[in-house]
Amino acid sequence: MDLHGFGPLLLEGVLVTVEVAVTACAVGLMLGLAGAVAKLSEVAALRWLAEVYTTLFRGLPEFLVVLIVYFAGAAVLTATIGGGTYVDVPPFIAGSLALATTFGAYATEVFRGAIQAIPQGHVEAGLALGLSRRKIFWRLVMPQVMRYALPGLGNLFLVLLKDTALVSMIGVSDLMRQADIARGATRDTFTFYAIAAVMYLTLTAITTAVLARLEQRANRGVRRA
Amino acid sequence: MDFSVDLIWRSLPKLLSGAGLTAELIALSGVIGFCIALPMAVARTARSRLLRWLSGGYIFFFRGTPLLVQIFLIYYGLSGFAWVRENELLWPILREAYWCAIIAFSLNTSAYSAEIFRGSMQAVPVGEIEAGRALGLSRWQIFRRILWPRAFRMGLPAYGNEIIFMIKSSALASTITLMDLTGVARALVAKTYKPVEVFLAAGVLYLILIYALTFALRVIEKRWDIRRPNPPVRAEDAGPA
Amino acid sequence: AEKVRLATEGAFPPFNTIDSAGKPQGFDVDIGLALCAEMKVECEVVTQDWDGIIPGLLAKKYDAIIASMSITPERKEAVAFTNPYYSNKLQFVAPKGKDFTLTKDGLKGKTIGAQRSTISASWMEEHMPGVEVKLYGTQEEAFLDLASGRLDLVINDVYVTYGWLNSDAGKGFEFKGSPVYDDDKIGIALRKDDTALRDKMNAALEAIRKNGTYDKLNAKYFPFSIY
Amino acid sequence: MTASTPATLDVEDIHKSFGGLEVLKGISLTARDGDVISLIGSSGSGKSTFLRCINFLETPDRGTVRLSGEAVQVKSGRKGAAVTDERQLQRLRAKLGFVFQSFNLWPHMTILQNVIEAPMQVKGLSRAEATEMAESLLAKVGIAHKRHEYPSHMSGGQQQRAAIARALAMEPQVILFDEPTSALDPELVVEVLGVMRSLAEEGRTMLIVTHEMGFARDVSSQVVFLHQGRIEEQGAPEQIFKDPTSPRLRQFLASHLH
Amino acid sequence: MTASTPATLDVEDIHKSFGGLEVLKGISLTARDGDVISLIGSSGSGKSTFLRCINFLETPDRGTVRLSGEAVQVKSGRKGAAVTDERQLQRLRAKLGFVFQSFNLWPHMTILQNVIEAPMQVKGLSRAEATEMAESLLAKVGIAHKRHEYPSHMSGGQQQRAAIARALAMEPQVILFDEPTSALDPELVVEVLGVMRSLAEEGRTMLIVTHEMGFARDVSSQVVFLHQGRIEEQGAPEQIFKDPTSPRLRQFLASHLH
Ligand SMILES: Nc1ncnc2c1ncn2[C@@H]1O[C@H](COP(=O)(O)OP(=O)(O)OP(=O)(O)O)[C@@H](O)[C@H]1O
Ligand SMILES: Nc1ncnc2c1ncn2[C@@H]1O[C@H](COP(=O)(O)OP(=O)(O)OP(=O)(O)O)[C@@H](O)[C@H]1O
Ligand SMILES: [Mg+2]
Ligand SMILES: [Mg+2]
Repeated sequence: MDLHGFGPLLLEGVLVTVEVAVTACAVGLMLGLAGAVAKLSEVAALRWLAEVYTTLFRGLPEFLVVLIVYFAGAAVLTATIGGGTYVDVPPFIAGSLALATTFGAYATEVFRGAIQAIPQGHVEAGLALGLSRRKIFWRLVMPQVMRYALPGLGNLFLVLLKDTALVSMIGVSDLMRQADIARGATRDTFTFYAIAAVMYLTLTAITTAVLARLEQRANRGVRRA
Repeated sequence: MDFSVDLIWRSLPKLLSGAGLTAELIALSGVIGFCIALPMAVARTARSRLLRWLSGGYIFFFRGTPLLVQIFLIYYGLSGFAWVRENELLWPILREAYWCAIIAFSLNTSAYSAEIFRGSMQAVPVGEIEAGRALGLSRWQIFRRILWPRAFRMGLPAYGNEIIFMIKSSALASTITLMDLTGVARALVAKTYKPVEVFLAAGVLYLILIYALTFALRVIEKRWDIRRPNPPVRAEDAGPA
Repeated sequence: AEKVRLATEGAFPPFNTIDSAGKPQGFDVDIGLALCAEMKVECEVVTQDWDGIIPGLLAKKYDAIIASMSITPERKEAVAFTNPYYSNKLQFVAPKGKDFTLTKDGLKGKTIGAQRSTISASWMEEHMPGVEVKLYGTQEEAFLDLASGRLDLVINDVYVTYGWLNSDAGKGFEFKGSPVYDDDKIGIALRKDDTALRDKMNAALEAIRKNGTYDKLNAKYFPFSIY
Repeated sequence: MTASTPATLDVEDIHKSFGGLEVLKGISLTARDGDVISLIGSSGSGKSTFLRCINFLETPDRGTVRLSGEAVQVKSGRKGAAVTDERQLQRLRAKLGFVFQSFNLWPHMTILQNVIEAPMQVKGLSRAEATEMAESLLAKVGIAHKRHEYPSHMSGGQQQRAAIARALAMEPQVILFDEPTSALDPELVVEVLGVMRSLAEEGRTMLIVTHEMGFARDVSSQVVFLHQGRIEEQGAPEQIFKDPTSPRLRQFLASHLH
Repeated sequence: MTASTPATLDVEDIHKSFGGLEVLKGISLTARDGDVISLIGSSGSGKSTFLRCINFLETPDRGTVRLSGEAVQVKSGRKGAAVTDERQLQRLRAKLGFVFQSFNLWPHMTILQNVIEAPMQVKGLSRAEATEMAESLLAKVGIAHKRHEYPSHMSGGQQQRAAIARALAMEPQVILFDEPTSALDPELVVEVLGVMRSLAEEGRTMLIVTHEMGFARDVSSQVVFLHQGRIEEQGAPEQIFKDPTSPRLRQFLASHLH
């Protein structure tokens, strides 16, 4: 296939796509965990905050979130922490952050469900042995949370991987934008979108395989039905 | 940048007309997608390996690539082929951005829905199916009267989520010239250079659209909740829509 | 000195494109870099989607837009412009052999393509209300749809169309009628409060006009003057 | 139970393996009109599998099942045995009631809808006819007042009685019961056994897998003891319970009678 | 068990309600070093709730729990009673072993990891020290060879023995057992009762909720009969089982001894 020399550019795009996805996922996992803890907290204000967060970001198109974070992010930052000087949010950061925010909203629900799925008896056994609540959370609950949450998080990551295409709108040179550029320069529309599709499929397949491995690890010690 | 609340109010009427198109796109592709998803889900569990393989490939492709790529492939990609443009059956449909969006959305949502329905069909306890067999019901009767109604109810929450995802991704229709909610919003930004205000207003409309749907789904789920005490409706009209 | 960031779109050949190494190229970019050299400041060229290019400037994502942007009264409300660095006309383009009456009534029932947020789009809205206009994110996409037959005509900057007509894809198409608008001045957009940069750029533009740099760049892309 | 009564259900030499495990090693059984046959045996002896082979919820590897003289056609294929005529099988199944251990009522239908479903779909009864019959059957098993409830709102015993009504609605020639009370709490067992007892007294032909030895002794005309996929002993309840021949049966009874 | 031994565990006037339901209506109990006290009573009488109140898995509404003289501090708040000093509670819990009906082993850890977790995290033992102790305890309950298995790969009886080892690893002053055998198959009950019997013989202080009357009779130094949230009768096992005073207890024993 004739790529008119755009092959390396596309591969670079794949790399950026993966970078965006991984960054957004890492930040989103933290947001999700914090959200879940807030939702299960005894403090009403925290519960309320988490509820507003998930309600809002599960209902807004990712597309709009990306644009709003990109345009409003710098203004908000400048006004709050800039102290007069301009604070920029680079497209990569804005895009990853926007996707992370959405990811986090969904991950909140996944984590909440997973935490609640852990039998109360496991916590009580820890209490009965004199373990502190913090230790119980990190050593007994969290390792099991991953087991319950992984399938849900895996799905979210697959969705995220494809949503990275949206950051091309704010000038991040991800796979989608590189395909767009190549298409524009060569006027060979079908070829470049088809290649992009194949590359996304490859990423999806790799992710699926990695997830299967992770699930296997998380399920060590658990008999499968 | 100063924030203009006034602009939000002034944009609303135009945005509302865009929201109408968004709703239309979702409704139509929702129905078509559902009609494709059902046989796909059945094919995924079919005895024939070929059927399983074909439907598996279909689902893998549409779940594994971004909707944006699918839209561009269908809209700009296909129109690049002369034989498509010369085909008297295809071209009248494919030349319209509207239909391209419908096709892309339908295929996309059908793949996701098929996976949901496959999962819920496999979750129906086998004993309920065997009870049907033991009474002499045919395979088709069992599917129509027991397996599918049970699976649909079980899959409804997940299917509802899928429709919500679809509403959100329908924003991509604007990339192929359609003046849906996002399309109108982008046109307004092009005039006012105030993306934050306009997109926020659009965001609110999306939220309203999605929460209206969520509410409707809750009502349906409640109506079909098999644990409720006394049915307010006779259950024979509680079959799938 | 401080780094000046120039934004361009990258989907508007030959004025701005991105090459296979991912670098911005084209007349706009060359002029921008020449100005920077003249001003003796370090420059960086970034690319940005057309839809967000003015909001991005206002949000201080970069300091100047050099992306074949027409100087219009509406834009002047939002941004400031340098003196024009080239002039442009708008003209319709359509398949060879098809004839159109290029008036409001003559175009009823036809579909015209234009890039969103461009002077072409606003010219259509102002002078031909009621004619169906489809708006595209990039000029490329409008040409694609003209080629596929979804559009009857495209209205666009003449030089860009000229470039497209000379490419493989543009074979079979031609300009229709005479330019509908010929007082399209193209300038560099800046934030309104950034007067210092504007004055420096105007001076630099003056200088490269005089020292022949401009003409050299012009000749690199067009066999005629576009100033 | 005299020899002159025609054989209603005639099962001959049923074999069935799962993977390498031979679960049924050739079982034959004849039920005449009005017979109540209890199948007993320890867990894993193949009782359920045998019952499921009779109405082809499992396809037997070998053997014939004949109902009123008509045999189900089976051909052996590469992937094991398969039924040749799906319609004939449906017809036969309609005449063989089956009551499951776990009821298997359809949770999305009310009790009444559960009962009228098969008569309407299979026999083509009108809704009115089916409803009339269903209501009298539900009254018979004592849950007529629950007919518009969903199964999940009823106790296990009520659900099992509904399942029996559902089977009866097809007017089956033979009813097969697979441990119909073993998923029930002890108090609820009584109600279901009561219903089954009255069916036996009506002269219904029944085949019952059960662990309720007292019930088997009282109700059956014949008791069959299965052991490791074979019939180890078989006879009248008096003989089986009072005077078992096989040491296996004796051991089994010792652990099941207290 | 003489009066001169200091009270190891001293529970006084425990009250507990759930919503409107008063489950415990003032229960007091004293266990001295080496006592083995069995709690019996019908389902719902509050046995589990009482045990859970002792180590504050449920916070009692009223009453004190004293271990070696130290009492858990409780204050009554708007939302019911609450423990004031979380750390003090942890310290007390570490001295009170608890064995659950459903084992509650942590499924993501091997048996050995389950046992060394609390000694390392709470007592600050090194891994080597904890492992050494754990291995001898696992040997004692007879599952040393399973130490690197995950709980899900073991039988219920083995899991419960691991749970007992986990509790012992904290060297508790008193061990509380809540029906430790009732989730087990009959064959597996024996192994767990065997382990508990040997603990009793070692002189461990134990509080056991159980339905195994034979075991209670053999092992206990004292039997407590709970009825509707109150202690109905209490005494030496000979007296309780041979010569019950309360008609409630007599009725209860009649249905539980065969
Ligand atoms: N679908 C199957 N696949 C593989 N093995 C099976 C299957 N069904 C039953 N078996 C095996 O066949 C043997 C007999 O099972 P069956 O259920 O018939 O016993 P049973 O006599 O009904 O026992 P129970 O009293 O426990 O119900 C068992 O060893 C069982 O594990
Ligand atoms: N967390 C709770 N919320 C509400 N009610 C409860 C709770 N825990 C126990 N109960 C109620 O308190 C009563 C006593 O329960 P408890 O578990 O202590 O009984 P038990 O003697 O252990 O019975 P069993 O022998 O069945 O285990 C029961 O009526 C039970 O329903
Ligand atoms: Mg069985
Ligand atoms: Mg209890």
